[in-house]
This record gives sequence, C-alpha cells and structure tokens, in this order.
Amino acid sequence: METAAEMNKLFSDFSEYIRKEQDLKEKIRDEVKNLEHIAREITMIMQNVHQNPAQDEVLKCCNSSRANFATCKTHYAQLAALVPVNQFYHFNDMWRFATQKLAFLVSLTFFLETGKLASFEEVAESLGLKPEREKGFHLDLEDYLTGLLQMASELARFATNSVTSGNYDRPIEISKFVSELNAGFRLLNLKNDSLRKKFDALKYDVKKIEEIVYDVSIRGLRPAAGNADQAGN
Amino acid sequence: METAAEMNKLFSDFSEYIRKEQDLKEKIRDEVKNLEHIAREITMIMQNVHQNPAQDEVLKCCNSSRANFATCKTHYAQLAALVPVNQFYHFNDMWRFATQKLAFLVSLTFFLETGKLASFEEVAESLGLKPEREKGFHLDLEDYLTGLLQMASELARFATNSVTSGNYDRPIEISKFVSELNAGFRLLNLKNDSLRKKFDALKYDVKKIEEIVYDVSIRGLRPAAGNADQAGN
Amino acid sequence: METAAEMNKLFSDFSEYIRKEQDLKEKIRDEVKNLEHIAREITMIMQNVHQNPAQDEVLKCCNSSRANFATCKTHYAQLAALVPVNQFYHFNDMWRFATQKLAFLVSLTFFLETGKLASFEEVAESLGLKPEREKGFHLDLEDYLTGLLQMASELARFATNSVTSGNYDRPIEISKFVSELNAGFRLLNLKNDSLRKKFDALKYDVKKIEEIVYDVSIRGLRPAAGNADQAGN
Amino acid sequence: METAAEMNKLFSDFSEYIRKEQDLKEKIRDEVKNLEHIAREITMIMQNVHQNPAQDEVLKCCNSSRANFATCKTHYAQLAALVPVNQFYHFNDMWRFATQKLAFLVSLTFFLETGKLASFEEVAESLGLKPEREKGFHLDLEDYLTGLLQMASELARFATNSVTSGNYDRPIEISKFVSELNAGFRLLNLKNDSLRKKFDALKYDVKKIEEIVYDVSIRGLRPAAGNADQAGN
Amino acid sequence: METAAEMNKLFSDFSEYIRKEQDLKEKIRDEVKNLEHIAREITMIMQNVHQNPAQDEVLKCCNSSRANFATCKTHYAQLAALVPVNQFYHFNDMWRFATQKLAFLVSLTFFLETGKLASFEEVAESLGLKPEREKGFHLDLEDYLTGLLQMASELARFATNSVTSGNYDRPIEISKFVSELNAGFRLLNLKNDSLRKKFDALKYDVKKIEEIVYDVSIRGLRPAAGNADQAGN
Amino acid sequence: METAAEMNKLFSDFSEYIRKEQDLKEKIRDEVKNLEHIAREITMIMQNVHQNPAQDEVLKCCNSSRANFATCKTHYAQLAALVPVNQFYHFNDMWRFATQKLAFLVSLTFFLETGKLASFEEVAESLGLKPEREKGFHLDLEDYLTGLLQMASELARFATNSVTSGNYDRPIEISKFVSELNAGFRLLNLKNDSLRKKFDALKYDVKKIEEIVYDVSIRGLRPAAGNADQAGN
Amino acid sequence: QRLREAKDEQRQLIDDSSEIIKTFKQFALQLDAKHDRHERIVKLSRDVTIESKRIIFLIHTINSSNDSKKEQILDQANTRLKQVETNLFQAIAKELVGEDPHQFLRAFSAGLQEYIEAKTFYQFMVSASIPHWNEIQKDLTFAQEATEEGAEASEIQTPVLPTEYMLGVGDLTGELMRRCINCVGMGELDACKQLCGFLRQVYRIFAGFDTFGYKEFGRKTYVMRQSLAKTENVCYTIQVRGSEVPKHLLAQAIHMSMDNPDEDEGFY
Amino acid sequence: QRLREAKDEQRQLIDDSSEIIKTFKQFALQLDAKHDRHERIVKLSRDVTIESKRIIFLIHTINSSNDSKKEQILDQANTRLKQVETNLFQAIAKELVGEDPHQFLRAFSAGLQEYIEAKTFYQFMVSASIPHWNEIQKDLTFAQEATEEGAEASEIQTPVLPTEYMLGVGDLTGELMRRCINCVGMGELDACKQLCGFLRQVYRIFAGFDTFGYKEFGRKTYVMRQSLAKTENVCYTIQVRGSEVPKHLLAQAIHMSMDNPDEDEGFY
Ligand SMILES: [Mn+2]
Ligand SMILES: [Mn+2]
Repeated sequence: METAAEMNKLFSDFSEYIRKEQDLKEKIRDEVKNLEHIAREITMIMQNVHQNPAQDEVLKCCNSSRANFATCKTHYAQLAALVPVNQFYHFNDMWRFATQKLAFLVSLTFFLETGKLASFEEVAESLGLKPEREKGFHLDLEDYLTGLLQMASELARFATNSVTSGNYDRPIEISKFVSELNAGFRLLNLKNDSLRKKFDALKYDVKKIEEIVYDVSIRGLRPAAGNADQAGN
Repeated sequence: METAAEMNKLFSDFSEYIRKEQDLKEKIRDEVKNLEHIAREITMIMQNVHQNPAQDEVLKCCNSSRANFATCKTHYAQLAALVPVNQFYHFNDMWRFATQKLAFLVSLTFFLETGKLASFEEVAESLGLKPEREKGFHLDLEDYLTGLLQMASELARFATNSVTSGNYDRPIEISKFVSELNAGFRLLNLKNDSLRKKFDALKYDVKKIEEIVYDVSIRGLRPAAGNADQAGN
Repeated sequence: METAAEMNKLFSDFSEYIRKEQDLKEKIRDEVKNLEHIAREITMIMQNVHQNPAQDEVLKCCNSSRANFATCKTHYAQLAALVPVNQFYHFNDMWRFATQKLAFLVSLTFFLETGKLASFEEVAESLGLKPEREKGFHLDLEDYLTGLLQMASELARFATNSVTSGNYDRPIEISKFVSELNAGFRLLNLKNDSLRKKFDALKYDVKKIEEIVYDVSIRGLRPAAGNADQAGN
Repeated sequence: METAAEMNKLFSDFSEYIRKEQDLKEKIRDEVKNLEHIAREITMIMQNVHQNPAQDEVLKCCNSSRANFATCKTHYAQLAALVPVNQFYHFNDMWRFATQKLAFLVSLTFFLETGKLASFEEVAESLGLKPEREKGFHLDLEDYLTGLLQMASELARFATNSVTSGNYDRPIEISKFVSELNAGFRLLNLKNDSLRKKFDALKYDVKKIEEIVYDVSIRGLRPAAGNADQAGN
Repeated sequence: METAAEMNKLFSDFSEYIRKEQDLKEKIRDEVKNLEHIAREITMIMQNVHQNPAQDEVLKCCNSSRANFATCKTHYAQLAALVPVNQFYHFNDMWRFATQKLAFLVSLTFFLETGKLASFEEVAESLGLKPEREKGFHLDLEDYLTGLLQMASELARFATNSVTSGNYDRPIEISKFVSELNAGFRLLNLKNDSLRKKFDALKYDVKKIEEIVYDVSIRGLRPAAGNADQAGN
Repeated sequence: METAAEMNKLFSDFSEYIRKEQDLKEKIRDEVKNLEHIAREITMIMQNVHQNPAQDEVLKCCNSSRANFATCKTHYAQLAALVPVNQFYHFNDMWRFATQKLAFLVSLTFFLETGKLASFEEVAESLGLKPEREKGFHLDLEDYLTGLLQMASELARFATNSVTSGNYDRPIEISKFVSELNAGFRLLNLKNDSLRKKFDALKYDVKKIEEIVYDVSIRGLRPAAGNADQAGN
Repeated sequence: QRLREAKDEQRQLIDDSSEIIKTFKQFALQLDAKHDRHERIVKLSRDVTIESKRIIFLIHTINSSNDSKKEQILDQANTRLKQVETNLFQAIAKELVGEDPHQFLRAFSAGLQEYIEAKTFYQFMVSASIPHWNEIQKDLTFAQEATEEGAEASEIQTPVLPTEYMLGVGDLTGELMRRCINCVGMGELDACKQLCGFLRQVYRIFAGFDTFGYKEFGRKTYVMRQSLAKTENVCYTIQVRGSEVPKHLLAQAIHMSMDNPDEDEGFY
Repeated sequence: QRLREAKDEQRQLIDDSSEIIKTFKQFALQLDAKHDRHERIVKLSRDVTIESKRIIFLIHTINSSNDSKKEQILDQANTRLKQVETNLFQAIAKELVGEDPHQFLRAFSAGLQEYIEAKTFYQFMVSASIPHWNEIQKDLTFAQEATEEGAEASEIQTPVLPTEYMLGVGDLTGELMRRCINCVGMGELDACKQLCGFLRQVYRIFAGFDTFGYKEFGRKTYVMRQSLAKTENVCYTIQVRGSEVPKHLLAQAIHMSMDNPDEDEGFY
C-alpha cells in the first residue's frame, strides 16, 4: 500500500524533527544553568561593596566581576551556536531571567568604576551579545532596561551603607545618577507590563536616596569644596 | 550637564524603538484579521459539502476554496514583509490560530480533490509560506499537524452525511485515510501539550468512522466490485 | 471653607443618584422575577413534548404555552413603564436572560405548530414587545437570536425522542430546518461574545441531528417514497 | 501593669473557648468519619449492580445496603448528641457531604427495589434523621435534593450497563422516572449555588438516557408489551 | 399516571419550602442592609480622626458614633425576630461582615475614649447582641476578634497621622496597646482560616507602629514625663 | 474465580496498610500538638524582649524559655518512639513546622544570651534531638537553617525596639551578626524551595538593619570611641 | 470595513430562495451597523484615553507653585482638553444621536473616565477643588447644526454618567498621590498636606458609598486606601524629618539636596 | 557538577576567620551531597519513566489474542522490564543504601509509578490479573556484592510502597481503557467485556478507599470513573450494534469493516 508507506515516511520525518527540538531545548537549558550560576557568583562578589564601600575595595570587587563577565561570553557564544539565528525568540524565555540579572551586574559594575551609565552597547559588548537583533544573538532592550532598574534599587542600599561607613560623597553622586535615570525612564511610554511595574518601584528608590542626601546636607556632612556656595542658594 | 544630555538621548532612542514595535504589532494585527476573515469565508464554503456530498458539487466547493487560498498568499506575503526574518517567533502567537485553521482547510480541500494527504510542503505552498524555518516566513510544523487533526474531525462528520445521501463509497475511503493518519500520529512522541490533547480526540473520530463503515458493511451496502471476496475472509 | 461645601454637595448628589437607581432596580427585579416564573412554567409544559411527541399532544402543549405568553405581555408592559426612555440598555442585563428564554419558548412553540421559523416580529408581538427600539420597550435582536440557538438545541433532543416514539418523519423535517438556520447564522458577523459561544454549540446540534437522520436512513426507516427500495437491499 | 494582666485574662478565656470548640469539632469529625466509612461500604456494594444488572442480583445488593443504613442511625444519633440544638448549622458543613452521599444511596436503593422515588420523609427515616428542622437533628432539604441528582447520574450509567447485559426494559423504565424527576426539578427556583450547578448536569443525564432509549428503539430492541422473555436473552 | 402526579405534589411542596426560605432571606437582607448603612456612616465619622487627631476632636467623633450604635440595637432586634433560634448559623454569613465591621468600630471608639480594650461583653452590649450563643442572637467570638484585628490596622494609620499632626504621645500609647493585643492573640491556637490570615497581618501592624515609635525616639521627639505641652506644638 | 480472590487479597492488604498508617498519623498528630503548644508559649515569652529590651530583662525571658525547651525533650522522645526507623521523612512534614519554630526560638535565646550563633549541635541538644540521622530521631539541617532565617527577621524588629529604648549598641551588634549570617547563607546552593524563599526575605532584614545603623550613625549616636568626633562635624 | 464589504459580496452570492436566509441577511445588516458604530466609538474613545493620559503627564511636569511656567502649562492643558472635547467627544455625541447611549457605554466608558481624570486633575491644580459632573456635562454638550433644511438646531451630547464621573475621580486620587510624592522632591511641603487632606475627603466619601452592585467601586476604594496610605506616609516623613531642624530651614535643605533644582524641570 | 566545583573553589577563597563561615562551609557540603544524590536519582527515575512508557506503547501493539506475534511482543516487553529493573532500579537502590528512602521518594516516585503501570499492564496481558506489590518488591530487590573485604553480602532494594503501587494501578486503568477501544477496532469483543469487568473491580475498590489525607487518590478515582464510563460505553455500543445481526456474524463484520486487518499491525 503505497500511500500508507508514504505517509509513514512523512510522519517519521516529523517525529525526527520533534525529537531534535527537544534535544536542543535540553542543551540550551544546560547552557543557561551555567549563566545563572555565574550570575549568582557575581552577585556574591558584589555584596562585598556594602560591607566595605571604600573606593579601592569597590574596585577590587569590580575587577573580580569583570573576570566573570568574560566567562559569560563563552557561554553566550555556546548558546548562540545552539540557537539558529532566526529562532532567537522561539527559545528566548529560557535565558531571559539570567540575561536581566547579568545586565544588572554589568551596569552596576560599570557605574561603580566610572560613575556613568553603561550604554546598551557596552552592556551587550561586556556579555558578548550583539547590540542589534539583526546581527544575531542579541541583548533584548527590555532585558537591559530591567537590569538598570535592578541597579537603581541596589544603589539605594549602597547609598545607605556608604553613609554608615562615613562616606558622604557617594550618596550625592548616586542621587544625581539615579535622578537622571528616572528622568530617562519617564521618556519611555511603557505599557502596563512587568517593566512598567518595576519602573514604578524606581520612584521609591529615588525618594529613598534623596532622603539620604537630605540627611547628609542638613547635618553639614556634605563634602565642602566647591559645593559650599551652592548650598547658600 | 553633559551626561544628563547623553542619557536623555539614550532614552529618547529607546522610546522611539518601543513606539515602533507597538506600531508594528498594530500592522500585524490588521493583516491577521484579513487572514482570519478569509478562513471564515472558506469555512462557510466548505460547509456545503455536508449538504450535498456528490463529488462534482464537492469539487465546486474545492475550486471556490482554492480561489481564496490564492488571496491568502497576498496577505501572508504582506505579513512576511512586516516581520523581520529573525523575529518570526517574536510575534508568532498573533497568527498561529489563523494558520492552523487555514492548514486545516487546505488539507481538507486537497483530500476531497485527490483522496490523498496534502504534504507539509503542499500546504505551505498553497498558502504562500516557506516549508523551512531557515527560508523565511514559514509554516510551523505544529500548526500543520493541528490542521490535520481538525480535518480528521470534519471527515468523520462528512462520512455520516455521505451515507445519508446514499454515498456508501466515501466512508470507506475516509476510513482508510484517517486510519493511516492515526497510525502516522502514533509515530510522534507528543509531549503533554495542546497537540497531544487534540490527538487524543482523533481516536474517537477514528472509531466513529469505523462504525459507519461497519454499518455500511453489515447491511451489504458496500459497493461490490472486487471487495466481495475480501468480505469472505 | 467653600471647597468642602462644594465637595459635600457633589457627593450628596451622587448618593441621591445611587439611591434612586437602586430603588428602581429593586422594582425591576420584582417584575423580572415574575417573567422568570412564567418562563419556568412554560419550560415545564414544553418538557412534555419529549415524553409524548405525537403531534396532537404536542399541539396541546403549544396551546398551553400560548396562554402563558399572554400573561408575559402584562409584565413586560409594567417593566416598560418602569424603565425611562433611552435607559433600556442601562438595565437590560436584568431581564436579558428571561427574554432570551421566552424568545426560545415562543420560537419553539411556533415551529412545533407550523414547522416554520417564528420571525423577529412574531416573537416580539407574542411577548408584547416592540420590534424596534424607537417604538418603545423592544425585543433586542441578539436576544431573539440567542433564543433561536436554544431552540436548535432543544430540537436536537426532540429529534431523538421522536425516533424513540417511532416518528421517523420529524427528524428529517428538523434536520432541514436546523440546517437552514445554521446557514442563516453563518451569514452573521458574530463578535466574540456570548452569542458567538452559543453559535459554536449549534455545530454540535447540527451534527447530532445529522447522525439521527443517518441512523434512520441506513436502516431504511426513512419514509420518503424513493428510498424504500434502497432500504430493502 | 494592670491592664496587661486584664487583657491576658481575657485572651486566656478566649483561648479556652476556642480549645473547647476545637475539641468538639474533633469529636464530630470522628463520628463523621464513621458515616463516611459506611457510605463508602455501601457505594462498593452498589457498584455490583453495574456488573450484574439482573433484578434478583440487584435486590441482593439492595438488601445488603439496607443493613448498612441501619448502622447509620446509631452514628447520626451520636452526632445529634454532640451538636447543641441551635448549632446544627454551625457545624453542618462537616457532615453535609456524607449525608448527601447517603441520601443518594438510600434513594438509589429505594428506586431499584420499587421503581419509585423515595420521599424526603422516607430518606430521613432510613437514616434516623428528623424530617423537619424544628424537630432537631434533621435532613436538610438541599442535601436530599443533591442526593437525588447524584442518583440520576448513577442511573444513566446503570441504563448503559443494563443494555450491555441485554436488558432493554430497564432503560425505558429509568427514562420515564428520570424524566419526571427532571420535570420536578424544573419547578424549583434554584439560585446560583452548588445545587443549581448539579441540576444543570441533570439535563445531560436525561439526554444520555434518552439516547439509550433511542438506540434501543431504532434497532427494534424495545420490548413490545409482554416481551419480557426477550430481555432474558 | 399516578406516580407522576405524586412526584409533582412532592416537588410542589419543595418549591413552596424553597420559596419561603428565599422570602426570609430577602427580609434578612433588607435588615442587614440597614446595618451596613449605619456601619458606613460610622466609618465616615471615624475617618475624621485622621484629619484632626486632637483629643477633643476625637471625642466628638466618638460621641457621634455612639449615637449610631444605639440605632444598631433596633436593627439587630428586628433581625433576631426574623431568624428562628436554631437557624442562627444557617443565615449567619449574611450579617457576619456587617457585624465584624461594627465590632471594629465599637472597639475603636472605646479605645479612643478610654485607651482600653473593649471587652467581648462590652462590644456585644453596645450592639444589642447577646454575649453567649445559648442566650439567642449573639455576637460570635470570631467576629469580635476580627473586629479587633481591623482596629489594630486602623490604629497603625492613626499613629502615623498623629505624628504628622505633631502628637508624639499617641504612637507610644498605641504601641503599648497593640503590643499587648498581639501577645494576647499569640495565645490563641488559630487554625488556617480567615481569622488566621488576618492575624498574620497584625504582625505587620505591630512592626509598623514600632517603627513609628522608633522614628520619634531616634529624633528625640519622644515626650519625657510631663512634656505633654510639647505635643501641643 | 481465582483472580477475583487474588484481587480481594491485594486490596484488603492495602486497606489494612492505610488504616495502620492513619492510626499512626493520629498519634503523631497528638504529640505534635503538644510541641506546637509549647512553641506558642515560648513565642509569647519572647515577645516581651521587644517591650523591654534591657539586657537583664531579656535574660529573664531567656531563662523562662530554657525551662520550656526542657519539656520539648519529653515530647520529642515520645515522637521518636512512634516513628519507625527509616520512616522519619515519611512523616516529617507533620512536625517540620513545629521544629523550625523551636529551632528559631532556641537560636534566638542563644544569641540574646551570648551574642553568638547557636551551632547545629547545640540546637539539637537543646531540643533533645540527635544531630545525625544515623543516631536516631534527628534535627533536619534544613529545619535548623529555616529557624536561623526566622531569627534574623525577629532580630531586625529587635534592633528597632532597642533603639526606641535608647540602646544604640545593640543594632550594631545585630548588624554584624546578621551580616555574617547572610554571608554564610550565600555559601549554600539553595534549591528553589521554601528555604530559598525565606532566604530571599533575609535580604530585606539585612537592609532594614543597615538602615537602623545608618540612622544611629548619622545622628552621632553610635557609641564607639573613634566615631564620636565624626558625628560632631 | 474591507472585510465587511467582502462579506456583503458573499451574501449576494447566496441563494435567496430560502425565507430564513432572506431574514438573516437583514439581521446581518443590523448587526453590522451596530458593530460598526461600536467600533467607531471605541476608536474615538481610545484617542480620548491617549490624549488624556498625555495631559495628565503634562500637568505632572508643573514644578513649583510659584513657578513662572505653571500658568503656561495649565493653559496648554486647558487648550488640549478643549480640543479633546471639540474633536473627539463631539464626534462620539454625533454617533449617539438617536441611539440609547447606554448601548454603547462600554465603548466609550474607558475614554470618558480617563478624560474625567484629566479634567478634574487640571481643575484641582487651578482651584484646589473639582467640578461637579453637571459642569463637565456642559463641556460635553454641543450645539448641532441643523442638518436638514427646515430642521431646527438642537443639542447633542456625550453623557457624563455620575458613576463614570465618580470612577474617574477615583482614578484621580492615584494621580494626586503621585503629585504628592513629586512635591516632596520639589520641596513643596504645604502642597503635600493639602493633597493629603483632599484625598482623605474623597476616601471618606467613597468609604460611605453603598457599593453593592457596583463592583468597580469596591475595587477602586481599596486601591484608593493604598494611595491614601502612601500620601499619609509622605506627610509623616516630612513631619518627622522636619522635626530635626527649624521649619524654615527644611524646604531650603530639601532644595539643597538637589543639585540644580531649576534644571530639573521635565524630570518630575 | 562543574558548577558545584566552581562553588567549592569559591568557598576556598572566602575568609575562614569567621566561625559562622566555617560552619556554613560544612553545611554547604552536606546540602550539596544531598542535592547531588537527589539529582542522580531523579535522572534514573526519568529514564525509568521513558522506558516504561515505551514498554506500554509496545504492549498496545498487540493486535489480536491469537496473534502469533502476541507472545513475541510479550517476551520482548518482559525482557525490557527486566532491564529496567537490573539497570535502573538497582542503581537507585544503591543510592538509597544507608539512607531513609522516604527522603528521596519524591525523586523516584514518578518513575516507580510508571514502571508499576507497565509491569501490571504486562502481567494483565499475560494472566488477566495483576501482581501483588510484594511480588513486584521481589523484582526490585537485589543481592549486593560484598563491597569491602570481610563484609558479608546483603540485599538492597528500591522500596515498592503500597501507595505508590496503587497509584500506578490507578494509571493502569487508563491504559486498559485505551486497550479496550483498540480491541473494538480489532474485533476482539470478548476482550472488551473482560477489560470492562476488571476496570469495574478496580474502580469499586478505589471508591471504597478512605482517601482522606491522600489527595492524589481522590483525583485518580475521578479520572478512573471517566475511563470506566468510556469503557462501559464501548461495551454498550458493541451490544446495541451486535443486536442488529446474529452474534457470530458480528466479529466478522467488524473485520470486514477494515480493509486489510493483517497489515494494520503497528498502527494500533
Ligand atoms: Mn491615572
Ligand atoms: Mn499511562
């Protein structure tokens, strides 16, 4: 019975196809686990800045993180090798969470080193991701932005602990930075999704940091040079 | 304040990016509506086969459907033009349902015309879709398979109405075909997802059709030539 | 403090508004209860046709129903007196369910009496409702249509019980009628609402009735002249 | 600090009160477990009727059930002794499920024995419950009605299995009975509660049974008057 | 057909019974609406204490509330007249919510007047309820306790607003009171029910109030003994 | 019919098995209730430290707790007698909650007495549990860890109340301790279970305590010698 | 629309011999007309929502009560509100002529509520009070040109139902809470207290409603209580922090805490 | 495993001066050991599940009770079941040596239940009855080689808990329902009745359990009732259809209704 044989062949092909996809998912999952592991490692390292907010100690942590980011590149490269170029979004949910966390850690490290915002391209580059969808395995804009919001929250805590350690400069620097970040986010027309919710939380971080600056200002703990006249405004 | 300006620029870019994506979705949605509309049209046309299962009438319906499939090509082409090649899966859920229904209608039409299974490539071709992911805007295998299961269910109903109209040949032909289809699906290692559920329903369609064949056989309504000896087995 | 006074005025106006609306709702609810009560009565009467599908018994039930429809008119008149012009759709949900059920019962009665579809105007007239919004308290088109769909479902059951009582004519008559109804509904652009859902159920009723006709046909019980010989094969 | 001491005293009293109530609940639960155990036993006994629907075997099962109902009386008496007269409804939910199940089993047994509906008083009497609220530990009307609905569902299954055993009489008898039950329930103005939901299921049981009678009728298996012997085939 | 007539009679009786119960419920609902209306009135009155937490203003609100509690007694008396003595718990859910709210309002008023906890008997007496189940229409212990938990939550808010108005005394008084309440509740072995859930919220209220006292203390705003005038600033 | 007999044997064996297991569970449940009761008692005692954080008062509470821990030993011994060897984890869920709470209370008491972490062995010994599974009825490591996390949360509250009482030393001591604990927990590979969730909450406790130390520091209330001048700026 | 036409064509093709089919063709036209009207109103409503949200956003950019730009911004907001009324609500009103407006309420409810939120927010910033719904109704009532010869000119309107109005006011409280938080940043501490007082007033009234049968009110009251709590906490924070320094230094200190208060505009 | 090592390294780097840190390093080792064992058992269990499902699938391919291939298929099923026992369950048993097996029950429960489903399905096809769990326990008990010198050889096992056994039997009913439906297609009408009887027996027993505290049983009983109803409906259909022709013609007619009954193998 010829037709039956043909149909049989057809379905055997399908079966093979489905099996392959399941295997692929398994491999992706393994690679993502590696990324999540590194993310946890870096998180642990960066916890130390709260204990010891002196700039040279902070830079040590940053260096240590940077070494780990390098390792990420390898894993993202392996992930990219696994995922066919046009199927990025077919599997995207599997590594989304890890990427958000790593974006957070890169931008935190960057800020602590330079006092500046790590641009989208810089974060992508640090993790070995492409900055544009068209170019292949890329950093998704929403994941980058989610990472920035996580950073703002961590910086609020860092401002607190800096004061406790007698560093009154840092909260002011952080306040300026997070204020600008807040202004930036307000430019985005965020729909009512998960990003929007996280953005609403940002306002509280902003307020918290401002209160610290206020505490420092009102007690004259603000570092003098150049700012004294401004206070007289 | 230079940094603030930079950051402002950065976020304006993001804002633009997000706006564009929302616009794109709007356009995709419009195109999908067109596809869904055509699918409803064809469904209406194909309803007529139950009323009048004579082969020449059936073929008229099939012709009428084919004309509509041609129109689908245009819309799929427009959809393909909208969706960047590597973002197929980013928006896939938006047209999945329409594609499944169309795959069902193509394979039904094909079977009624030829008595054969429309292959994956033939269905893709009829709708103007690529048969392989790598080649661009393609037909997803699961959508094709879902379409086949919908067809089996429709054929069970068609078998009933054929008998009512005095056509005792057709149920036997359908029975053979759906039996083979069932055998094919059994080759697939389907996980417990929506496809699996729909496949479980197939068994009842198979049983239903067999009962009709049984009814026909037991009353000697089966068309004679060549099969008579077999009945004596 | 003037603002406080203004605010108080605002909110006491609002309280007054709400209070009046709730009073009105209470009155409407009482009237609707009466309608629901009658609908239950008629439902009970019409259950008898399944027990005894002989046409003369069926007509007795129909007569009995008709008497009850007359009573509905009074209650609808009272309802109409309560509801301000142009607020029909403000309160519509309260009697929508009862009206749908009554529309179902009227059209069922009508079909059993005449074998025809009760027109929109006939159903409205039977219940003492206006056929157009402009003319007063009216029958909503969608409620009428919902009633028809309920009728189709009841007719599927009636077809079953007719066969049980040895009446093989009726299923064929019903099949023709429901088929036409189905074709009619397919002409409508139904939105994804409750009417759409009920229309989806019509598919199953059609199928069910087709299978009954199938059973009757294959056993040669079909009464039409030309088929008698076929059954004898 | 006097107030604190007072408050402590107050809460110790509450604690004692709560403890007592929990103890009482514990005792009630033990008694209810006994009832549930018996209900399970009877359920097991009554399962046998499906395997062997011959009337004499059925009656054996019924006798066996009756013995168990007698035991229920003791446990209900003990329950009544535990529950203060005005707190019946405070704890009612604890035995509601068991009582519904037992009401179902009593009415099923009664129907199989007599072909009639066990009245409310008969069910109450069988279980040793009072038929009226005012008289003490009573059978709640809703529990009785719930039991009847469960019976209808079981009878649909019994009709199926009777046919399988070649007993074509029984479905007709059951159909008549359940039809009347259905008409009765339609008189009740059930609100949107759990009973209402179960009542909606009755519609399906009625239909199911009607279809069995249909199947039997269309194949000429329906026993004409006096064809009792045919059932014995 | 005699049985059918009997069954009809049976179900007519049930129908009558159900109708009576629904009528009773309707009457109870009306009475409960009155109670809820008063509860809302008092809620509105007590909202004023947040705007103006000065003790004399607070006492004015309390007086105004007390007048309303008196009216409750009438409605509870009418409710008691409607509900048969042994069916309290059959309908209890209908007024449970209102009673909890009133218990909350009584105990809040009492605390604001006296700084003490209103005992179970005092709350019952204020609302015209019996303090014991056996004595008739009573206050349920769980409703009383639920009221207390609602009060704790409202006091947390009141502590906040007192500080805003420059009253640093009150939070300390509230903290002591709620702490004791918390200790009392910890004695109770609450099962996993709705009360338990509300009790879990108490933990947060306690913490919230402790943090207010903390804020006041660390800024040296805490009135030393005899510093009452400071609060007036 | 042999098979039926075999089946009956099978199922009666199983019934027997279930019955025995339920009896045992009942006994375990009673014993666990005793443990829960003691845990509630100790919780109430330890609430007092928040009211009166002076060290001598705190120690009184600790002594009082210790007496209760001794009673636990008896109940754990009885529990151990009930649970068959190698079935500890079959029933573990029944006392898990109580043990976690007791582990929390022991480690809290220990810290308040000594300022140190109660080791796993010390907690096990205090409750009369074995530190290793091989040695008998033991303390589960995860339950111990859960207890520690509950302690951290309670210490955050205690830090707040210490400041309220003018004790500025304690928050700093607590901060150091909880920081170390946090570092310790970060060494563990926690799976996504309940322990992981509670560990996530630790983050908030750490932050809360850091903010208290911040408040104390910025107001120059920090008692350490070298910081005094800084506060004077 | 295209689809509708295609379907119409299709209907032409279908056999007219059946009475039922003929009737259903009529039904189809009726249903299509209703759906089309509904769709058009929904689109207008969506535009109202978007523009109202933007106006709210604009009002949030007001920086300080004595800011020179305040009046300018409010003028702009007012102009845009007028545009919404004339361009969009008039169009909705036209669609409703001769119809039962309640039949299409669901189509324009969202837009109407958002517009009320914007309108009352605007008015609150101008006069510290909110207009009665009767006032707003006036702005949504339009003179209709006599369309046919001899027909006299009449009034058409988009109805401002009291419930819709009140739901809009409910949402307003959320914006006022946001405004309060922003005010702290700008050192406008008195404004915070004023906002808090107003929110309490609104909450008190909502708490006094019988929300039975008005589900949305229950939900909104709950959300409003949270907004109020946040606002009260802001006021509390101002008070306890203010306690540490003389009052007149407080606002100054808060200003100091921001580096360039005057350049901040647009960020808040 | 790689990750574990990385974490271990990390732990080396951390300052050991703190007593707490030292202790937690110990805890980490303990937890890791447990998790690793758990993971290994889960992997074995997953393999058991996959192979058991395949065996069930294989048994479903048995086509007719007098099929020459029936024995062949059953032999193959038996061999593969033996392999599961020796290769996989023995490995699980080794992991459980010296442990409280209940601590890891969740890790191997799924596999064990699926294996029981396959095993009882096999046995049912062989003897129309199912083995006692004590019988199955024997197959999952293994002689352990004396690992250390002088140590005496002993037995190790993967425990077959009665509840797990019964849950597996619960799932078996689903397979038997499927078998019943397939039997109609193959014309094995007597087998249908036999299966239906067996299902009733199992359902009856499940209905008699006190499922209080055994949530899964409640759920399974419900599903089982549905399977039973389907099976009863199959038998019903056979009966009413069979009524239309003499019995001896029925099976033949059913065969006739399939074109090439002998070539169908593998499809069902
Ligand atoms: Mn808003
Ligand atoms: Mn299975």
